[in-house]
Amino acid sequence: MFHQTPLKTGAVLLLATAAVVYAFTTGFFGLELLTEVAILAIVAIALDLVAGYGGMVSLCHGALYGVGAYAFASATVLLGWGGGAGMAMAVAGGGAFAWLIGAVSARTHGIFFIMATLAFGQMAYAYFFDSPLFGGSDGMPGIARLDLSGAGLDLNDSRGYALFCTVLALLAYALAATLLRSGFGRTLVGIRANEPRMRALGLPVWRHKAAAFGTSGALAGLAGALAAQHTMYVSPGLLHWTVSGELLIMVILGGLGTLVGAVLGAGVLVFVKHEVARFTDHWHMVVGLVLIATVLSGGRGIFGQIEFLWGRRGARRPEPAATEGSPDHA
Amino acid sequence: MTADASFWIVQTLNALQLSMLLFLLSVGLTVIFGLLHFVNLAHGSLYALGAFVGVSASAFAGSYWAAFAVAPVAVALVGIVLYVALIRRMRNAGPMNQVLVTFGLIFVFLDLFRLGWGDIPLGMAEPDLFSGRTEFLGIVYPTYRLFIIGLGLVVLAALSLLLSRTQLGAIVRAGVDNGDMAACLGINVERVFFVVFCLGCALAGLAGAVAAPVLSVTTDMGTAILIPTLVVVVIGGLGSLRGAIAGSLLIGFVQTFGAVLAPQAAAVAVYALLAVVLILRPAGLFPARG
Amino acid sequence: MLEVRDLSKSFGALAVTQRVSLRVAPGERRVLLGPNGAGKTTLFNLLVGELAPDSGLILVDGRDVTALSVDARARLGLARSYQKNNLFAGLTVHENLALSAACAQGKATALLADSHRDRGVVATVEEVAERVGLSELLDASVDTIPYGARRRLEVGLALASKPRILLMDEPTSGIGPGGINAFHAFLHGLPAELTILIVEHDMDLAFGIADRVTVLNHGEVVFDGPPQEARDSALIREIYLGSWGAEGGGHA
Amino acid sequence: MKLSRTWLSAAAALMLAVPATAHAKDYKVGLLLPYSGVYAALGKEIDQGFELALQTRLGEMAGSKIEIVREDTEVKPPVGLAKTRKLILQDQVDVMVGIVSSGVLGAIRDFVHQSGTPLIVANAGNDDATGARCSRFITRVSFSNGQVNRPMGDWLYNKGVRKVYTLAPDYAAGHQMIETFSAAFKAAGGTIVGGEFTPFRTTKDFGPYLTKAQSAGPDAIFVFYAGGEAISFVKQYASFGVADSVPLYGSGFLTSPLYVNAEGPAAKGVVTSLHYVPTIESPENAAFVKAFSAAYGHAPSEYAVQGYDAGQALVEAVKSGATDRAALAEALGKVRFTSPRGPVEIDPATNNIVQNIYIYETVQGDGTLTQKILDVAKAVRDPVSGCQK
Repeated sequence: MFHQTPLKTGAVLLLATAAVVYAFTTGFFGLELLTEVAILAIVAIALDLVAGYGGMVSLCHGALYGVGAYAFASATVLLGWGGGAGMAMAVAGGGAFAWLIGAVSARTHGIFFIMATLAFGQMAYAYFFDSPLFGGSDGMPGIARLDLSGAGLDLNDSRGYALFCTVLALLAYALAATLLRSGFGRTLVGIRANEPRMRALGLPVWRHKAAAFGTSGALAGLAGALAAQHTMYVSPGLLHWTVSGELLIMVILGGLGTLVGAVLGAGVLVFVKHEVARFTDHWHMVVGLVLIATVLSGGRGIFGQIEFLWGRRGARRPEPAATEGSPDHA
Repeated sequence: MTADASFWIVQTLNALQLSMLLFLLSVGLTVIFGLLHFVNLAHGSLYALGAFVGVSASAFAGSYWAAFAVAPVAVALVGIVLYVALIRRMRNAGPMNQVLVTFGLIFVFLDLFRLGWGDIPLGMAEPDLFSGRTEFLGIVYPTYRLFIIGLGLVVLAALSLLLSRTQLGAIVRAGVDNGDMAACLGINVERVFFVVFCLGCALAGLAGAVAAPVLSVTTDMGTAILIPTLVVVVIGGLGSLRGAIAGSLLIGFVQTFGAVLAPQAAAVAVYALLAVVLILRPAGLFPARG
Repeated sequence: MLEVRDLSKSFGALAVTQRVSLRVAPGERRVLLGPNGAGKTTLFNLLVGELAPDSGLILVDGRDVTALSVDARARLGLARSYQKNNLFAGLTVHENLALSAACAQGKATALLADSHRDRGVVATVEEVAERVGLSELLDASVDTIPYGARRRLEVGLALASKPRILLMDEPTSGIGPGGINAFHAFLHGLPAELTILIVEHDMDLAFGIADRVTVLNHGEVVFDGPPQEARDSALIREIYLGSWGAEGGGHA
Repeated sequence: MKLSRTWLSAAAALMLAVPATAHAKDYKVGLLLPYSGVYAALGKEIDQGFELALQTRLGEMAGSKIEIVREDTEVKPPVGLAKTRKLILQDQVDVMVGIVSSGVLGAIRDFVHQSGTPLIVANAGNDDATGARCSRFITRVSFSNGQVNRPMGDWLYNKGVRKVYTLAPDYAAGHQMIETFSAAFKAAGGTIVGGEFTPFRTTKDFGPYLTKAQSAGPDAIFVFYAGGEAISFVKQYASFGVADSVPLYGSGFLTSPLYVNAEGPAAKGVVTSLHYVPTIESPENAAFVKAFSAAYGHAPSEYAVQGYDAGQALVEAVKSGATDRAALAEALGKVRFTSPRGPVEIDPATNNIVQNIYIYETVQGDGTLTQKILDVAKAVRDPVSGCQK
């Protein structure tokens, strides 16, 4: 069950402070990385919401993210809408697509759910890859960023945009935390722990799962809109399953079912990758070895391990291990 | 236009050839899934390893058959190392951790291939014995492709015999049906797992060596084949030989005839099929356990 | 209240429920008896919708619910506890009960309010915990509490959804004589208007609590009547002693 | 390769060259290539060619130092754009060189254009990059997808081929290459009897397509495939025996010297067109092949020459006296020099290269396969399709 523990609050505040300090001290490339981390953190939070708390491990969040990016691009470039309407479109698009996937896949579990989401994600990828309307494999250029000059913000400035994305990531965290503390979130955890029992208690489980997946997709769609504005360009590569795979790595690396871990995982993966890439072209191997080491060292992920150690200090009862719960057959 | 009977016979053979390649890969994956409850995403990388080792072996010995012999053995050896170092202790670590570790392995293998064999795609010659084409039923067909079909059928027959007639097979079947029960019967489950894992790896290596003369050998071939193989396994149902062959045939035929009849939809067809199967049969067509 | 007409279910050649008809009045305490394999749990599964019957009807308050899903029937006030503990692993007792209570009180989908701190939910959780004797263990994880406590929580989960019809599948299995006495008291403490169906092996307990007894054998209703009659029935004695006598009518 | 910074100094060469002016301008070059991912081999070739050109012609730059900052695109458009921003904003490079994938080029085009940084494209062939989406800051020294294939239309018709079946991967480059060829072939009087676009980088088995192509009864098959797909395609084409009845033609990447030996005997007799083959007979090419082979241990491919000419174009622009970004962009749009691939110049109307296209056959050489040039289309220039600089 999710608890916004003092440890979590502290970690979030620390991360937010670090992001702001970094934004004012780093160079242009650092700002690119920060923006990337903030955007990926939103998708990772979205993924942790369903995978870590709902037990729905998805391999289509890259596709949801991509759908959001394309929705923003189509709304602003093809339809000529404003940035705000574009963002709304991205949230709606990601949410609607995810709701559909969730509704259809709700009956499947475990590896079958993973594969069902993979199938839908890859279908979306193939669609955008082949669609002349959206530029096919070349993607869509010419995307403008949201105009917040009225509020005194210049998003075309790298620092302004990085901070904007950081704030949205923070809001995404707050939203996810609120949702997980609500009845909706409690029930979601109940479904993960024992889906048949939840049904026997009168919950229309598929509807709840679809709603949760849709919410997650809406968040992913928001991140997609930010990504589209960040690069001012969208391409089908965003939807590819390997993007979903990397998102899953972030969440697990940071600590599945800890929410803060998703943010941490996004940051660690992006920065490790870039740091390693400065020294070798073979950064894949380093990332791979880091992943293996993470699992061998307990499998809780970074923040999961921190919470575990914190809990062992006797301050609090530790969170239940972030593995799939199974019905009690004692 | 000569889209007559011979055209469809050739396309059917194409579909069978693709099915058999998929079968060689997916059967190992599905049995490891079913028996060890282990999600090995690096299975595709083992296939790529088989292809790379095959290229080197055949270049070194000057004969295709060196690849055919060496690749399965080499990949099985790597499988032993993986099993002892990782898989054994990951078996009870939950699917998420397994996914993460084997994802990490994919990355490691990717760069090992780059370091060992470079970035440029490689090729491998067909064996002289099966080069050229064979004429039958009024059609002409590449002999090597017939060899692949034959090999797939031989492996299928051997595995079904192994499963139905031998003690090992009985244990494996019992283990897939109910792992706890097999353990209760005092069977050394650990050793059976080990043998099955190595056999699965050897088959992946064999598939790599067999596919190399038809395809190009590239560093990303393992990741590229992973998804179709997973699709086969999931459509067929985890852990069943019947599921693996049914899934392979289904995907092989859908992909081939999709390419012929509706090329624009070919890219989506396999995923659409997967989605439909999962909606109608959430545990695949032939799930091994109730 | 709850009515079953000609309900049948087979698995292949094995008929597990054969033309079963029942009629349970509001507030009635009905005990289902029968040897192992008589089809009692199957009947429960059919009643709550976890299995679909081959034929026959199930009515709640005169309304045909045969085609309704598990959750839809639960929302009509049908709740069950399981023969094997079926709890929310990894969560606390409070969280377990709150999940059930929130579901019944329409708080399960609240987007902002924490359902587990909701006043109505907390009141139900505390009341149910009191009834099943878990007040001291509310903050303990269900993975760490003793078996007997888990068994009581199993019933508590069903009860927390404030059902109108409560189906309990061997609630006393494995909890020893002390537990059985406590269960007896618990049952007497339940609201009189609650309709209850219990699958029970302990004959003494069964006859002690039942308003009426239904005996199943090989999927068929072989007896339906007041407990005194059941006690005197030669047929029941034969069935029970035939298959259960050797084990002393006990519970595993 | 480690993504290092390289300083190339003319100090040693200075003794022989003209005395330097007091304040020779130093240049910073951002080399943006895939060093990992599927196109890593291409990135490496271009990098090597580029460095060779600078080393060879360093003495001509009047004491200027060139600093190279390398960045890896990973063949991902968002990564490419982030790295572009870094090179332009943070490293403040004077000029950018590289770009293998058209997807990455599409992603960075607007930013490069708005920032006014000159970019020398050393591979990405998307027609639009020097067409509707051209920029006065973007100069392409490699090729355009249309340019490489257009001459084959006439040439095939003149060889007596009347009916052609086409195959290519289903993505932008595949479509552009095939559409340009088809238009030229039809304009010459030929007929396209059919064609298919195969799923990009997921097609492993070309059997179904080859069988279908054969049954359409064409005189020839014209295809575009590159890299691993090219190897698979050529080998499967040979194994089906299609070669006996229907000859194979295509875009020259199909039998690129980079991987033609992986195709083996199956590639023999395949005729394709490309802007460079190592067997071009000219003093420039002889010197280039010799120097490249000596430096890197293998013969150069078309990708190496693209990198080499990107370096040459840069040297020419520097020699013209351009010092800032705008002047460099201006100068790059006008360069002309003799490349290993023959005389080349930049078309001021589009900023695309004007070059010879070689129609060659892959034949057996001493131990390895080699390229026999059959014909040359001189100074092939792209039409100005929608480019307003």
